[in-house]
Amino acid sequence: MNTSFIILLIAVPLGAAFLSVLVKKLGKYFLGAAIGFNLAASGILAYDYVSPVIYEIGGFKPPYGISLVLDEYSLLGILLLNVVFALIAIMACKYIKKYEVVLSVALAALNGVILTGDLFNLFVFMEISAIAAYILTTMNKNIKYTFNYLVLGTLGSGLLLFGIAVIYNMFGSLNIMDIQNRMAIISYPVAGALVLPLALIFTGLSVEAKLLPFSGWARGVLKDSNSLVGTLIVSAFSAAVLLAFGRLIDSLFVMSDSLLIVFTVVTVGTLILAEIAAFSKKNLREILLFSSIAQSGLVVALFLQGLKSAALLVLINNVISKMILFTLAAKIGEDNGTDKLEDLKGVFLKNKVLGFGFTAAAMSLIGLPLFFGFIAKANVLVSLFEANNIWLPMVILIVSVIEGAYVVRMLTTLWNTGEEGELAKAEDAKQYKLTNKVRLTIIITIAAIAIVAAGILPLLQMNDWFNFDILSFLTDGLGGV
Amino acid sequence: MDNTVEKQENIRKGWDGISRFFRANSIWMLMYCTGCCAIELPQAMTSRYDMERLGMGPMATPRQADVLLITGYLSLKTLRRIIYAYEQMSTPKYLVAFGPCTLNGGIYYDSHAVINRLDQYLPIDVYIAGCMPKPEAVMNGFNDLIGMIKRKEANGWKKYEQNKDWYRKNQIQALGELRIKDEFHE
Amino acid sequence: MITGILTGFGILLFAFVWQTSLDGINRKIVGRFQKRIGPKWYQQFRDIFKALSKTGVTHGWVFDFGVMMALGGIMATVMFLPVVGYSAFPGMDNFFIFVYLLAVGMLGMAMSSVGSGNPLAGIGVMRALTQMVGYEVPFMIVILGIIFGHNTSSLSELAAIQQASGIMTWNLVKMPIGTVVAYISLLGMLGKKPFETFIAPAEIASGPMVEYGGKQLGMLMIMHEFATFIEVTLFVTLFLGGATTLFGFIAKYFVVYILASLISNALARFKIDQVIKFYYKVPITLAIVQALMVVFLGWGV
Amino acid sequence: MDFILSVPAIVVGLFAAAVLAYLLTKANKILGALITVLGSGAALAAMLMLKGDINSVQSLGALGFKLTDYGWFFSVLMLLIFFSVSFFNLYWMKKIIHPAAYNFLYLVALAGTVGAFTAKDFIGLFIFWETIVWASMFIIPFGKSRNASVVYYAFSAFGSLSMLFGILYLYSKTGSFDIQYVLEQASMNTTYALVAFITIGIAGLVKIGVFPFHLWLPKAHGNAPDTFSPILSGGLVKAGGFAAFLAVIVMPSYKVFASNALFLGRELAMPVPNYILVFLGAVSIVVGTLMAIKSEDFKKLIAYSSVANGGYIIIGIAIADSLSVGGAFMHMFAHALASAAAFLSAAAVVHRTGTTKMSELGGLIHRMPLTYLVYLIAIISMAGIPPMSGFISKWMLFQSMIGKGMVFTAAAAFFGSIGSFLYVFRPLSAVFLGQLSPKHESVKEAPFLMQVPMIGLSLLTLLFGVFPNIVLRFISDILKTAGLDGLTLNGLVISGTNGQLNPSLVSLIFGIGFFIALIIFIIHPKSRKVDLMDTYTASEFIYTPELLHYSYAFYAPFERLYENAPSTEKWYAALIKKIEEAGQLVSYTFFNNKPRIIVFWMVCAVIALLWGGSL
Repeated sequence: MNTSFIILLIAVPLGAAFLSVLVKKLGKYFLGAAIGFNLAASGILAYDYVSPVIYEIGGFKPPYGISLVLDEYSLLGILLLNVVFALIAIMACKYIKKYEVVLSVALAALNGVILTGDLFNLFVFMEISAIAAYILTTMNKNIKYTFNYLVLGTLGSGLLLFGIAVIYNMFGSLNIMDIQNRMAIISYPVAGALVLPLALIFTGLSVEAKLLPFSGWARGVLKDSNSLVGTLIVSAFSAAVLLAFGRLIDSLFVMSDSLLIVFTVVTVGTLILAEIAAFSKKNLREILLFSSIAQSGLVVALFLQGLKSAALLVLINNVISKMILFTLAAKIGEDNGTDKLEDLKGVFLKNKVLGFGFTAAAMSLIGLPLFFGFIAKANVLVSLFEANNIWLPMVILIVSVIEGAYVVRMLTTLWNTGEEGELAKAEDAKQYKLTNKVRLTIIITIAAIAIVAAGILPLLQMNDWFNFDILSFLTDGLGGV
Repeated sequence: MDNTVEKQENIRKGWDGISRFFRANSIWMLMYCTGCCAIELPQAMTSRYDMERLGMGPMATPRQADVLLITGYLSLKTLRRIIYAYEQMSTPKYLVAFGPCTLNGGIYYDSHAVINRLDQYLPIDVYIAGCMPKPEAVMNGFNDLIGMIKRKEANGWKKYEQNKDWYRKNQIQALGELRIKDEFHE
Repeated sequence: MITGILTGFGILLFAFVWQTSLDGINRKIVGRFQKRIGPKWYQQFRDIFKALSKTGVTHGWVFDFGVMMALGGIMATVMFLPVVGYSAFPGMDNFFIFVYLLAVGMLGMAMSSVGSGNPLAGIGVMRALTQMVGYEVPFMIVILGIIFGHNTSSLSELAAIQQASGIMTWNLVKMPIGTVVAYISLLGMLGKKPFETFIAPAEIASGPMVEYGGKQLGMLMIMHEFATFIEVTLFVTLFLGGATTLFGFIAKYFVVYILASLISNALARFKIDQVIKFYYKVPITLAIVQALMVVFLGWGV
Repeated sequence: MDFILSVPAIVVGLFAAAVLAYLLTKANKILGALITVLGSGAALAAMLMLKGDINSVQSLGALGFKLTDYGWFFSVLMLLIFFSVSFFNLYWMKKIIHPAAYNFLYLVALAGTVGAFTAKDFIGLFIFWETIVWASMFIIPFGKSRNASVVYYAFSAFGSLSMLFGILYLYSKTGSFDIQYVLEQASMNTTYALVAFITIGIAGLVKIGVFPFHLWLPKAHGNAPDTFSPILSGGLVKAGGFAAFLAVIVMPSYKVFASNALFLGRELAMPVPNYILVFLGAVSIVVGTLMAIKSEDFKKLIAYSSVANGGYIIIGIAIADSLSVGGAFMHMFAHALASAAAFLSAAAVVHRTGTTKMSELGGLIHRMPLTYLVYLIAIISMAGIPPMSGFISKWMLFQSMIGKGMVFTAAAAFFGSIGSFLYVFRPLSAVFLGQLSPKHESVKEAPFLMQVPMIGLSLLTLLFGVFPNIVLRFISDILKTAGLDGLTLNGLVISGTNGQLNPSLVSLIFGIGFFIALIIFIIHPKSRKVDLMDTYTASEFIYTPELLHYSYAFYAPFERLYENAPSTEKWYAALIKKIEEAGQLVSYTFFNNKPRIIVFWMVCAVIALLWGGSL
């Protein structure tokens, strides 16, 4: 395996960004090439993957150099990220103009966030991606919200940096693996000492991961965002940040019981409150952004419980389905000037294929059987039960009733016409606009079919589909191709 | 052929005989208390004269009743309803008229709103005289009706059916045609 | 089977003759109470046959069909009744058959009368059904106590159990509260005042009966006699120990029926919501008390 | 065992037929609807042929199928209902906004139903169970209300997710999903048994619509497309009975929780958990009855009656002796047929008149006599009057209740039973009898293919009312395999705890009685036919049939007695309002676009984190 692909995943988009700055007219192509390369490279990496690889930049051994880690976890991450990024870029290419540089930088930074094995490096990549996100949100034409995002994001990264600094002070290293090793041989109780840095890192990451109460920026930025910015933030950015979050929790978070409880309260509180908030909303994008916040809470909660595989399944489900849902929601909102649910009755009557995609994604989101979401949900619950955790499944199930209610409300309204108490009739449908449907249709169809296939095939193929480890599946299933 | 017809006729006659016995002794009244004569009916019904011993009793609707009692003068507006009620009754049905008002208009003979001769519009089996008739007279009238039923003489309803056109003509002459049909206009 | 059906016919005939005569006698007695002479004792026969001989009206097929269903259902119910030890189908005289087979007749009559298209009939049926909810529930709760206590729901067996040692084993003595409740319910079943709301001749022109004349009316009168017979016989069998002799049966039946009639003549009519309120305040409470006494304390078993 | 004729083949075939129906409907709507008829008919035939294969085990991928006898019973019942209703689809294609999707989902729901009843594993049961939910969740909004679907989904999800919780909990404890094995293991441990009982029990209660989960029935049944309401009420609701049966009888809860607790010196007739089910059943009988009496809408009324009937079923299962469970099964059977027939006749009325509001209808018997007869037979069965099958089940249930001396439950059941006369009579009177409105003067009888299933269901109701032992024998076998005593059946006679019943004899005598009445009718003088408007009006002249039709607020005096009673509907509405308000609160508190406030919250949170973490 050619390990240089690992660094190229970051370097090529970065290079594309520089080139785009130089030759503005060709920026589109550079971006396209970078995305294409990243897709191909991650494909090759997955194809050739045998065992974890640590790529040392410049040949400096850790902890002295910067290292990139390619294990199953980050492999899954880059696959997911690059695919999603590519799909979003293709679907929303009309907004790319003038933002090629930013997008290239974002792609590089997000890949870096997933791959990096170094705390400070993580901070850098996070910061770059966040800056890219700030710039992207200016597309919404509402600077106030971007400013809001900027303030909070900066505060968050400040806290993150502070936390990393404390860690460095304690262990004298920034390399995650190295810190792990040093933790093992330390003489005083680690958990007690780590409260401050962990709380700071948690807070810092929570801002980007959209956990309550640190995600005040999300509503303003996302509720009017277009299908490029919004979708990128709720799926690609969110995926990368959550993956980084997961990696840190997995390797660095040696928590005392009380700290674990506090973190869990924050994440589960996010899950509950955000779902309730989503339930109370009447606009498509607002519903989806709150749903996205809630799912982030769930994913982090699962990471905190140590259920990496289940968390990853939820993450994948959320990223893919949110990509479809948010793209369509934003698209409908842009083309019709409103994304208010009651103004969009029967919008899918004339756009059946898109409707099916939306429906499949929505049903996967709420975890109905025969869709991928169910596999994820079943895995989550099984692993929680196997960890002897009763109350979290209860919360998840009760919350998913609320989630189901608003998703079903969305679906029934978008598919059917008619006032309450009147028969749904096809003639009553308003004339809705949906432009540039072809690319959208193809991609969403493929994604929807993937969701359905991933929901049905395991039922037929795997005897322990409710209990499977996605990471080892990746090596056994894909690596062994 | 003739034989069977005759047989059926005989059966009908025999049946008629039995029915008449029942009909004569079970007369249900529909009281249309149009005028003052109605005041005499309670006495006839209650303990002093006890109409029930003749098998008579009050009934709520024309469908159930055998005899329609018209107790006094009839204004044109009431006549319409009397006719409606009479036509709703099940056959055989009888009609008993009280007092002179139903015979010739009585003291209202010159009123523009009251009809003078009821038998122009409906067939009357028994008239009961008196203004108002005393309870004895009422009871007597009912006894007469029972006797008539037994003797097959109470045939007013048949007469009405046979001469319906004539009755209808008189009714329309008195009441006029209807033009507006809804619940507020007749 | 054939003998059973023939016995059933015999019971049918007896029921008709006895109840219709008693109705005439009842009218006579009521007349005497009101200082009148009253009609002949066979006046009710005359009324029924007169009605049958008349030419009435019909409002369509359901109007006739409902009447036939009503009379047929009620007659079928009578044929299951055990009377003076005679039972057409021994062992099959289950209490619930009477409750629900009776309902066929009631449904038929309700259907037919509403089928006439007269709103007064609709109101009458509404009141009849509402009243039924009132009286049936306390009655059935009392019966529950009896069936639970004696562990059988067969009427003839219940009668036999009560006949074991004279008057002391009657349910009247053993379950006095239940008997009172059942009697109040019986008043409602028979449509006697104060529970006469669904007929109310002066108010809704005899309610369900409003459109009937001629043979339909006659058939419904027969049905009414049969229904009365069933209800009173049920009471006699369940609470007064049934009867082993014809005379005993007639005597008990006479007392129960005439008493109901006299109560009726002394009282005024309830409004329909008052009927329900009454039944769901006093009788139902008493009925539950009685049933609890039987079930939990074993009193009256 | 060949795969061609097996349960997985039926399920797969139905899914394939669903796809086929979707594609064909795109080409020709009628053709697609025909596929639903053929698909469900073929599945019914196949399932009937599989009777000999009971207890066979097959698998489809990771999903196992086991054809238990009760699973067969439920499957056949469902297939029968789906097959009967599918004829109506032919006429509804133009009225439904997404005909292709409708046909597709119709068959998917059917496949889900069959799959759920024949699943060997709990997880398969859950998958198919949820498949039914989402299939029907998309069909319901094609009707009159979008909100109804949300209500339906929320309730169903609550039930099914509760079941999922139980399934996975038990999986983590026993390491298996196999229904038999898991329930066996659960029955040996009171905690596991309690979890299984509560979670699966809640799934059953929600599905069957027992108080306090009954709200979705009137919403969903009342507003679903007219062809789907019979499916919901006649068919899918009975899945709740299946779940309750699993929890109470298969597990069996009545043995696990058995205790010698005394109440007023008398030993309890059943364990306390079962009593809770009985209590809920009794409450739902009363609530369903009262609400049905109050309803102004034809379909809503039948839906509320399903709530009441669900109460009987739950009570029957919870009492858990052979007579009551047999009665519950018979009641499911009878009520499925009857309520499907009633909803079908409602659909026929809608097809011809376009409304379900009872006050706008009337006198349709003169235009749709057959529909009327179908409805009549259905309500006779629903009210539990002989000679229809509903009587048999009610008789068995009453026998059992009285035998156990359950005073209050029986009082509720009696109330529901008598109250059912009230509410079933109301559509009869308001829709079919009474005055014919002039705007329905030209209404015709339902078309032939709609008559076929209606007549079929009515005849079955009558057949199993006269000869119930055909079904009861099979039910008796089910009870025996479930570890209860069989029913005492002797020829045509059913024996209960305190009496016996010969339905055939009752029907015969009723026939004889009717025959005598007919003779009396014929030999007397012929009546004069008069117009409907020629009625007694105290001799007043009225020319507007609508004014002579008594249908609005039919039981007004009775309704007034409980109009101020507490309402579950209002409670749920308030609950939803509160959740929405909480959501708005979250939204305004944390997402208000004022950086200073959010920074304040962040600082608070960090302090809280540090403080909490350092405890």
